[in-house]
Amino acid sequence: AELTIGFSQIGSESGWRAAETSVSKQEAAKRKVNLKIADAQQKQENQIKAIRSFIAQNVDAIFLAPVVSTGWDSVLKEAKEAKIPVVLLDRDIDPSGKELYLTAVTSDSVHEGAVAGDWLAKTVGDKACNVVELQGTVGASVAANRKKGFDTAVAKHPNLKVVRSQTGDFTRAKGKEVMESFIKAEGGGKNICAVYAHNDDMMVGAIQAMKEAGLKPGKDILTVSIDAVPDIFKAMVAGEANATVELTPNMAGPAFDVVAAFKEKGTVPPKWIQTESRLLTAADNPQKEYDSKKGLGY
Amino acid sequence: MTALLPRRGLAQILALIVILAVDRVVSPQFFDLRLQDGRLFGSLIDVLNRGTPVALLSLGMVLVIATRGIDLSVGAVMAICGAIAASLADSHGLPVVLAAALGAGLICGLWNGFLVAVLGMQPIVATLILMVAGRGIAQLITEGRIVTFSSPDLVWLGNGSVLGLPVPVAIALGMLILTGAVVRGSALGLLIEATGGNARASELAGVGTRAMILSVYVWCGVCAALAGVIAAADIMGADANNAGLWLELDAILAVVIGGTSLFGGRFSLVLAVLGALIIQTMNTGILLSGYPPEFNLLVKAAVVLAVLLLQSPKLSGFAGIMARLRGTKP
Amino acid sequence: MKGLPPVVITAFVLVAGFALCAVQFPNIASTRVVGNLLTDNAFLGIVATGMTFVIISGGIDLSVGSVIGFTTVFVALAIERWGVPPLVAFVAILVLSAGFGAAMGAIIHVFDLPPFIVTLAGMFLARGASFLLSTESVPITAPVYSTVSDFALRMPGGGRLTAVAIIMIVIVIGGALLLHLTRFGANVYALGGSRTTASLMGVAVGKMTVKIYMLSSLLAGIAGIVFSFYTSAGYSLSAVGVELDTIAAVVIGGTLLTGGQGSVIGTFLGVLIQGMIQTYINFDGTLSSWWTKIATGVLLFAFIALQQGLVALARRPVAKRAGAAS
Amino acid sequence: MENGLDPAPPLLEVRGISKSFGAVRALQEVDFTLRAGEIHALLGENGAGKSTLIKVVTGVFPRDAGIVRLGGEEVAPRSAKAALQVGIATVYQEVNLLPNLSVAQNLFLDRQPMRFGIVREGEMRRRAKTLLADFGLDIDVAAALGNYSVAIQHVTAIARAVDLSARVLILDEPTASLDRHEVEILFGIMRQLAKRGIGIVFVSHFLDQVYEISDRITVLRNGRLVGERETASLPRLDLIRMMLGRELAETTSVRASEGEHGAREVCASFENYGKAGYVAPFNLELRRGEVVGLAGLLGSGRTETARLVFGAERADGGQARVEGAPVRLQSPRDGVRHGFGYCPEERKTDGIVAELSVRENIVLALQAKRGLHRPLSRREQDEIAKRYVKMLDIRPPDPERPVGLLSGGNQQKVLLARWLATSPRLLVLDEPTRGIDVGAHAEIIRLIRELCDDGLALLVISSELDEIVTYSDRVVVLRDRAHVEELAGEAVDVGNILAAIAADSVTVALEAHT
Ligand SMILES: Nc1ncnc2c1ncn2[C@@H]1O[C@H](COP(=O)(O)OP(=O)(O)OP(=O)(O)O)[C@@H](O)[C@H]1O
Ligand SMILES: Nc1ncnc2c1ncn2[C@@H]1O[C@H](COP(=O)(O)OP(=O)(O)OP(=O)(O)O)[C@@H](O)[C@H]1O
Ligand SMILES: [Mg+2]
Ligand SMILES: [Mg+2]
Repeated sequence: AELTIGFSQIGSESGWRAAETSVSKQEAAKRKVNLKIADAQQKQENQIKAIRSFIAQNVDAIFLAPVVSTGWDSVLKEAKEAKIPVVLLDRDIDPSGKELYLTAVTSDSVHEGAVAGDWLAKTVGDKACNVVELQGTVGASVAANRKKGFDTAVAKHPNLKVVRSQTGDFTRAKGKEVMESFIKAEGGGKNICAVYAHNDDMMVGAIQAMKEAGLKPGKDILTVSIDAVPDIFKAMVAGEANATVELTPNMAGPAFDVVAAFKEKGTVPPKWIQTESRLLTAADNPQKEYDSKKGLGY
Repeated sequence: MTALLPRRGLAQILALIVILAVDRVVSPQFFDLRLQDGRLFGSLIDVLNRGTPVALLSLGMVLVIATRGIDLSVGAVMAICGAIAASLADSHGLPVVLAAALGAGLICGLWNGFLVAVLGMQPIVATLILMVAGRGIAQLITEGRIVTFSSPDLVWLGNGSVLGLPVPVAIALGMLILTGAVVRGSALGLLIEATGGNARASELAGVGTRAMILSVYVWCGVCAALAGVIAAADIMGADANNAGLWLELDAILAVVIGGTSLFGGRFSLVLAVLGALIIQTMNTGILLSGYPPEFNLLVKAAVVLAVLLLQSPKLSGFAGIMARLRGTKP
Repeated sequence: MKGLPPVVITAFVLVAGFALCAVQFPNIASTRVVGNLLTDNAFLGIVATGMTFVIISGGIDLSVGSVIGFTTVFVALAIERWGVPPLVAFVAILVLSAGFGAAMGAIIHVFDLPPFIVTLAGMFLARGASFLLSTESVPITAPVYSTVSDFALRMPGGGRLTAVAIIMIVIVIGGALLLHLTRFGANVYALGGSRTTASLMGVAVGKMTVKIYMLSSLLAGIAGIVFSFYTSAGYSLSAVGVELDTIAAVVIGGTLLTGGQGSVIGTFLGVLIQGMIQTYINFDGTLSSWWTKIATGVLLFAFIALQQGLVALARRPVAKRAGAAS
Repeated sequence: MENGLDPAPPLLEVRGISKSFGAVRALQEVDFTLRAGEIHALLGENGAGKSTLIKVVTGVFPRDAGIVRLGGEEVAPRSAKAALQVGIATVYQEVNLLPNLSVAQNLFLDRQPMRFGIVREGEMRRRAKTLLADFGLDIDVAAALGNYSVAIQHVTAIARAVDLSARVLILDEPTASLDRHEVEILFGIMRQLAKRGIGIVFVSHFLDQVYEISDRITVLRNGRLVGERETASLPRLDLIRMMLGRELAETTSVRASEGEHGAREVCASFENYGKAGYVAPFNLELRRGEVVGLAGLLGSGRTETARLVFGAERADGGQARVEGAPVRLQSPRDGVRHGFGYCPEERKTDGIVAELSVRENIVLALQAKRGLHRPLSRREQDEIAKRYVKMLDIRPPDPERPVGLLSGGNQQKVLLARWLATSPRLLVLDEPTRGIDVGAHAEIIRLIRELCDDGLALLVISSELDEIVTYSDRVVVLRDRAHVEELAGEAVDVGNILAAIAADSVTVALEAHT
């Protein structure tokens, strides 16, 4: 029978998120799944409400992209009582809730940060290098994890030093504004050797700021960021960006397969299906990446 | 001495100076300016440039507040108009793009004005409707993506420069002068102040209070549209999800710091813009300071309170100093 | 004889809306959904009760969302990290939040500053303070929490009347009694009528202002505790933007933002109307992020317009008879 | 205490009170003495400082200097509440109650009967009813006060203060919006209270009332004490001289002579004009150079007639004509466009824009009439403002002062100036002399006459029949929201008007409009 799946999506705060939503729809259409998406507008309380109403509608499975890692126990218990399997997408929840969901299809955001850090360390070599960091939204777990991963990776290299770190709220405009002030504060940018941004959007803004200050991003200042949205490849093609770590928007696809298998054959999947965090640099044919991504709804 | 000092606005100017001084302390190169590719470059220019959207919003907002209203939808209107501009930028000329974006802002303003002036809804809920739905409309236009463009004309609006000044700053200055000319050059200013001061009495004196209210919301919409276009031009893309997010609060804050009462009546355009600059000077200072971002909001709260206390009629000490400077007894 | 009071009309609008939704999605007409409505909006109902007092007195409190956020973080840290017994943590945070409200009220009164801005600064302050405490979300594992969040009265038809829902209902009723039956309540309306006049009539305006903001923050603190029950966690970004939902609920409930008029029951209905709009959108489930926003706005408009139209209709014959009524 | 011979100190003793607002010295070393059981009139021109004195004594304004003794003991209340607590109850000028609360709540605000922390609503209503019954009011006390006319609101305010007054009762222009009947009731109650030993301060611009009720008089001028006298031994002309500091030209009947009457052309006319449930259809002709007075009890529909004529309220039937041509009056703007002007009776809520300056308030209607695109230059505004400040003797003569800071009487003059500046063809004045001092009163009446001579048509509402008779060429009498009689020429006298008002009902109770 046709499956009905409820998907409690966080909202639409970035291009990546929009892509995840639209890829989920495409994947659902491919598999003839009836996907109900409830958009939570960034609020946990809305997500809880949405899950409750999915339960009330007796859907076959619930996908949850949790806005925050805690606070799901009671609502997921309700889902469990109603015998509705839950799959986490994109973000994990607190370990205490392990029993309450079927599986999590996520990337490891600490690992993402580490990949970015390792790339930078490798690229810079032994040179002393002052790094500035554009953080994500204060309080967002992804931001904290990407910071943590990066920090751990560069901690092994004393020549790398994060000299400034400020939030750019994951947005282009703030990324640009913050980068402008970093440049001013660091001797017109001369003291900066690399920028690390928690997402590509902020980096795209930062690249503009560097250009306007007469600097050459990608050459004078190295860039590394995370997500792999199409626009960062455009910048790579132009030689203005160096590296990005991919976060695939296709988390629903594997999740659909897992649910289908579970429903039909009772196959219990592993607790964590980790998506790959690919490092993509200017050497990886950015034009091709750009072309393949631009239709995905970013 | 007395003639040199403005009757109002001393507190604001003083606040700005103090914050500038603090900025200089946290960032020694704060006042450095140099010419870079034919445009001025430095933190002060950043303050002006980054302050532009809120300054533009506050130009419309101050008029709305003068009529005892409030417009929560300006952030959403920014997003809508930025999205429209970005989607048209690469296929149409700048005049068409601007006309479409500003036209959309005008329609948004008309809608708000209609709800408030004609249906008699309370401004805060009336504009809350567009605040919620408007961002949805903007996202509908961009389908949640960041719509980028490369039209050099539009990009120039965000990143170009005239006479060394960034174009946005020039536009904001132009709008300030234009708004000032329209409002103070005609009877609009007086009639708006009368409407805000006492709508019933003004109506009985023959003032078309509805038309006044409608027109201020329309103007507010247009200002927001312009701010939206500039914000989009700045990052060469329309980010419907985040453009103008929470800027309505900054705009209201700017107006109040500029000394206009939320209960309507007397207003000052220049001081509202000064309010926007005070906020941005503080924001830029925070970014330059190098403190961890967890402190941003605390600093903001402290500064806002301090600036307001400076203006409080009850702080007789300061009021006394101001009065003495002006040569009158407190 | 008076015309239909606005509260009755709001109630009618709610019931009519519910019926319409139920026609489209029969599942909605169940005690389960009603129970969810109460549970999910419990914290909103509690803050909105406090906000009603503030708005009737002619003020506004933008800090409530941040106070909720701060409360959840504080409670979580106190219980999980500092080893404070939950009850003590609750008392501490309630004292803290009441003090915070009192301070805002005092600043508003003493320095004669607009509440909008003072509480905006309060909003920054409380949110900033919760960032300082912890930027990551802290799960709460104390046994009280699972007891409370598992507690529920079964309603016929499978619905659950949860503990948080019960707390909300008690607070709404208590708030209504306080507002409508006590001297304090009468003074709240008096302040909303005119601060100067109230003061000339002998109302201690300063004390009242302090108490009103204290009440609002206190209820925001309780809402924060309820929110922490609801999510079993503390998180510095929780309840962002709740102040606007709250204000909308209060206003939909028929309270005038200019002060002087309104009721707690109306606010409660306003909360439910907002909850219903969301339930409807969730049941529909085909809406993208943007259509969700647009639909929320359109439904908000529809409800308010319908309500205003009905109120105007109900008023008309009265106005005719009375002529002089303003 | 300084007088060792007098054993009982005066009830209220005010010594050397001074108060300045910025540069304005509102009170300078004023003394005032109130004895127990007396009714003491506090008199003076508009802006003399009466209300300020009251507010300083009751702690609403902090004082710059001076002391207040109550029963020989020094008191320094810092708020109205504190004054109440030491036994001083006050009705401040302008209605100072809360329109959004019920009548009962207004009467018992902050002192409601309680049980277990809960207001005893029923008990409170019962007490409110008894309290108001003393004033001859039988209204629904559960309804919001704002539903009632100003008069009822004022009576409620007085009733509250009377009920609160333990030792001193201060009434600042309590009779300004009352008619005779209610004034009688109020005076009766004041006498009773005085008999019980309560001291009463009474402010009024109606000298008749002052002579009728007061025992002693204190006069202020320009913030200074002029003197204190026994009422009985102070001739009226002397009193006026004390208040004004000069003689007052006597104004008797200034009505135009009968002969011109027929010749006057009709400037505006209303046929079968009315609005259901508001005011019954009426016919009214207003002619150039003629004053038509509207007389009637409170709530008889005078204000309603005025609002219809001006266009502030839409008629649902009938035809209005201006200079013979049919016009539609849908809004005040229409009225203004056709050259009408309207000074509303409630100047605080419907008249002034408190925050704006005298200049801006004066030019407001003219500017609205000219439209947005033809702004008055600052010079023109200054000229207009200066002209009217001088012509109407607005004090202080500072056009840049916010109107809200002017005394009540001066605010009224600003309103008048606002409409005169538009050179109207028809001016509707609703209680134009309410709260205006004798000097200004005479001037306004003279002005009304002058305007008339210049060809203006006037429709004037006043509760003072003497005044109406003084200037009206015709008087329309209203009762129960209908025009019942029109008197012209010789027939215009107080007796005829009273007869028409009272025609069939013996007791016209004040109607409650809920
Ligand atoms: N709050 C205030 N701020 C500044 N000036 C004031 C204030 N209140 C009163 N004044 C000024 O003080 C003077 C005295 O005013 P006051 O109201 O006491 O007069 P009054 O005798 O009561 O007049 P009226 O008979 O018109 O009521 C006036 O010049 C007035 O403009
Ligand atoms: N539609 C209206 N809008 C606002 N105020 C109104 C309206 N109609 C009447 N009023 C006010 O309500 C009050 C009640 O008027 P009332 O019925 O006492 O008539 P009146 O004969 O004019 O009495 P008064 O002697 O007080 O002038 C008036 O002061 C009037 O200004
Ligand atoms: Mg007075
Ligand atoms: Mg009247």
